Amino acid sequence: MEVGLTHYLAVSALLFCLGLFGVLTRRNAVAILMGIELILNAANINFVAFNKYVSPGAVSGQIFALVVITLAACEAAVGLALVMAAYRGLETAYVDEINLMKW
Amino acid sequence: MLLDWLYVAVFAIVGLVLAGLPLVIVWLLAPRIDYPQKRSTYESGVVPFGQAWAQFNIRYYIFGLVFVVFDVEVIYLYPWAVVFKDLGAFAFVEMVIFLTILMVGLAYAWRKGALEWV
Amino acid sequence: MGKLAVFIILSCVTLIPAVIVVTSRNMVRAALSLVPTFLGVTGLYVTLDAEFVAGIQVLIYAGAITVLILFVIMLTEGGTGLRVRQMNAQTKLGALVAFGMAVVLIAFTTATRWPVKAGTMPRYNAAAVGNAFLTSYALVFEVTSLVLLVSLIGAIIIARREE
Amino acid sequence: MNWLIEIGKAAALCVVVFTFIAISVMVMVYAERKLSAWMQARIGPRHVGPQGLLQLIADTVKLLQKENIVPRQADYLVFSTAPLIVAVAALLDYVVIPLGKVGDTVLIVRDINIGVLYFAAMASLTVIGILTGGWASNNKYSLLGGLRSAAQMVSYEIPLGLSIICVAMLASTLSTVGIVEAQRGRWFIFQAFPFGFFAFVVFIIASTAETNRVPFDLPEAESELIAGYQSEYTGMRFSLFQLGEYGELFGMSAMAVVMFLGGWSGPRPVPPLLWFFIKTYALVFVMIWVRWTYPRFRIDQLLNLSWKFLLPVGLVNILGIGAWLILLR
Repeated sequence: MEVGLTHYLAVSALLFCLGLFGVLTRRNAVAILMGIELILNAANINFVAFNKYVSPGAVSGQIFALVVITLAACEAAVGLALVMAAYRGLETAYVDEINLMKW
Repeated sequence: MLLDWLYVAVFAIVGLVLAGLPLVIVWLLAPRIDYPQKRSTYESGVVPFGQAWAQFNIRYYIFGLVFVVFDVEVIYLYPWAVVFKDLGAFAFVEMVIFLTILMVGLAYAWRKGALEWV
Repeated sequence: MGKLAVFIILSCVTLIPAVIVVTSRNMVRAALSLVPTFLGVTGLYVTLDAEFVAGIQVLIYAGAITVLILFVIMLTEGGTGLRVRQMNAQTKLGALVAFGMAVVLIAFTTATRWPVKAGTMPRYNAAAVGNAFLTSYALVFEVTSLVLLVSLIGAIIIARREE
Repeated sequence: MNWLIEIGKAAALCVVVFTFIAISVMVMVYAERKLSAWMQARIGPRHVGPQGLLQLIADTVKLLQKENIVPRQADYLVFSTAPLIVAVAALLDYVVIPLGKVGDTVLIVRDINIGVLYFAAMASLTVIGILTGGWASNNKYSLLGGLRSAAQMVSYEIPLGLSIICVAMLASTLSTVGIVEAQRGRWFIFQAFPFGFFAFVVFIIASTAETNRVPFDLPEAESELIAGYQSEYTGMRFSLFQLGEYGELFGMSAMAVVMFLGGWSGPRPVPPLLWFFIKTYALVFVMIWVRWTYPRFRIDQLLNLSWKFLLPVGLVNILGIGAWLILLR
């Protein structure tokens, strides 16, 4: 059997859903961010796979992947800064305990 | 190209095995005599107290953060450097703009004292 | 055959540690499991002829973002978080949603007829990416630096607010 | 079938490279002990074998018989993975280092297209091993050493990357073999004067810091942190850390030779392979020399040097080389 576009899309879908599971069920904010990283990786696999199978010869998909990696880095930096700030203020990194605005 | 990376993968796997091998030899050769003092944490001879896993120092994070941003900047320089000679002055101007914007960030971090270890 | 075997191995290297990432109670182990996941994705990029992106994936994800995450875990969690519940009340619901999503996505991708074209990718990947970045995607390139600047400033302000 | 043969070849090469690293690490440890003794007017190892040459074998055998102690409160799994990460990351560096040329064949494991980027990426994996190793020991000194080490290594990764980019600009390629061949006329250290030289200096300083050596050895600072992230490691696990560290030292020196000092090239009668080793060991000697000459930095000085000096210098270097390439060619 030849490895085709669908194979990559399936792996990416599974990775996406694992990330989604992490985001939905984790209590720790850092763990949620890790789930988001998995989701972004899944998206990147899609970009690069479409690049190869749908528009070979150009590198637009890879450019997109690079931009997504950049954004992932920025997201991690800002998101983790928020976690640090929350931990300093509220002494917890668990999202269900950060409920000051719920009142 | 795939072949290059096949070598890399084999290197990683065989490397793990080879690095693990001495540990197996040690497991076969070395004595195993266990008593509580041996497996206690080493704190210069003083009886250890508390867990080490309770640290708090935000400065490490700040440096990690600045590092991530500049590391991402560096990845954009790689493809630019490769095609620089072909594209010439135009690419140079683009990179000057790119770097200037990031230098503002560096200047900001510097000014705000984010790069100080106090 | 060889390609399929490589693909299956890489998928396992990607997905099995990812399961540990989302389920482990020990946060450092979860973060450490991100590394094989990222390296597996790197391998997938290589099989997709995206050598440059693969290098960047190792450099940024495995070398930088993982380190940042480990920093934050070590600085906030006070270690493992082993004594604390790590899953929230909607674990079963979350699993159901994720599983349903997986079924839908895979059904969708296999059912669609993608406009697949045959062709070869450029041989010197880094040069191709550089050319594209500096000509057709010049605006993206410059805007990226703005995004980086803004996130740097924002993150510094947030992290240092109380000093 | 072809694939299987290639895999077999790769595995054999891996064993060869690993043995090479192990032996060269032993040589470097011996050299370090002898040179430090010489610089301090001592004698150094001399009892085992002629001039103490067999001391290395004795040490290895001794280490193989040492018990592997895991502290009671440590995280066993992470504790045992960390040294493996460090050793394998150092091993992976060697894939792209070209050692010389015999006839028309270049002695290199694989000439990967993105060679130097690959090198930087693999070198950056070491941080994870050190950080988690320090954490897993559940020792205050270890954790502090691990965090410091990580902060230091990530800080110096940026200047390291910037000087690699200077080389990529001059050579217009990322492949290590391509870089050596682009230096046929003139070594990069002498090109675009003075920027090539500055890039070399930045690379050497940053690689000293990346390998956690004096004057940048705060993470290990035996007088403050009792060897930092390594303090709970014994026997072979400890040696794996040492292997990774010295392996990285040799790898970084070799990379500096490849990128700035013309790799294997040199006047005729001496074979290229020998030239390469002469240059690399000369750099290793310089690093050992520095170690036994200078005192340790303070952490604020160390971070200042990276962020407030090397980073701006690196950026100016890139602009300088860019202007030089445009105006003078």
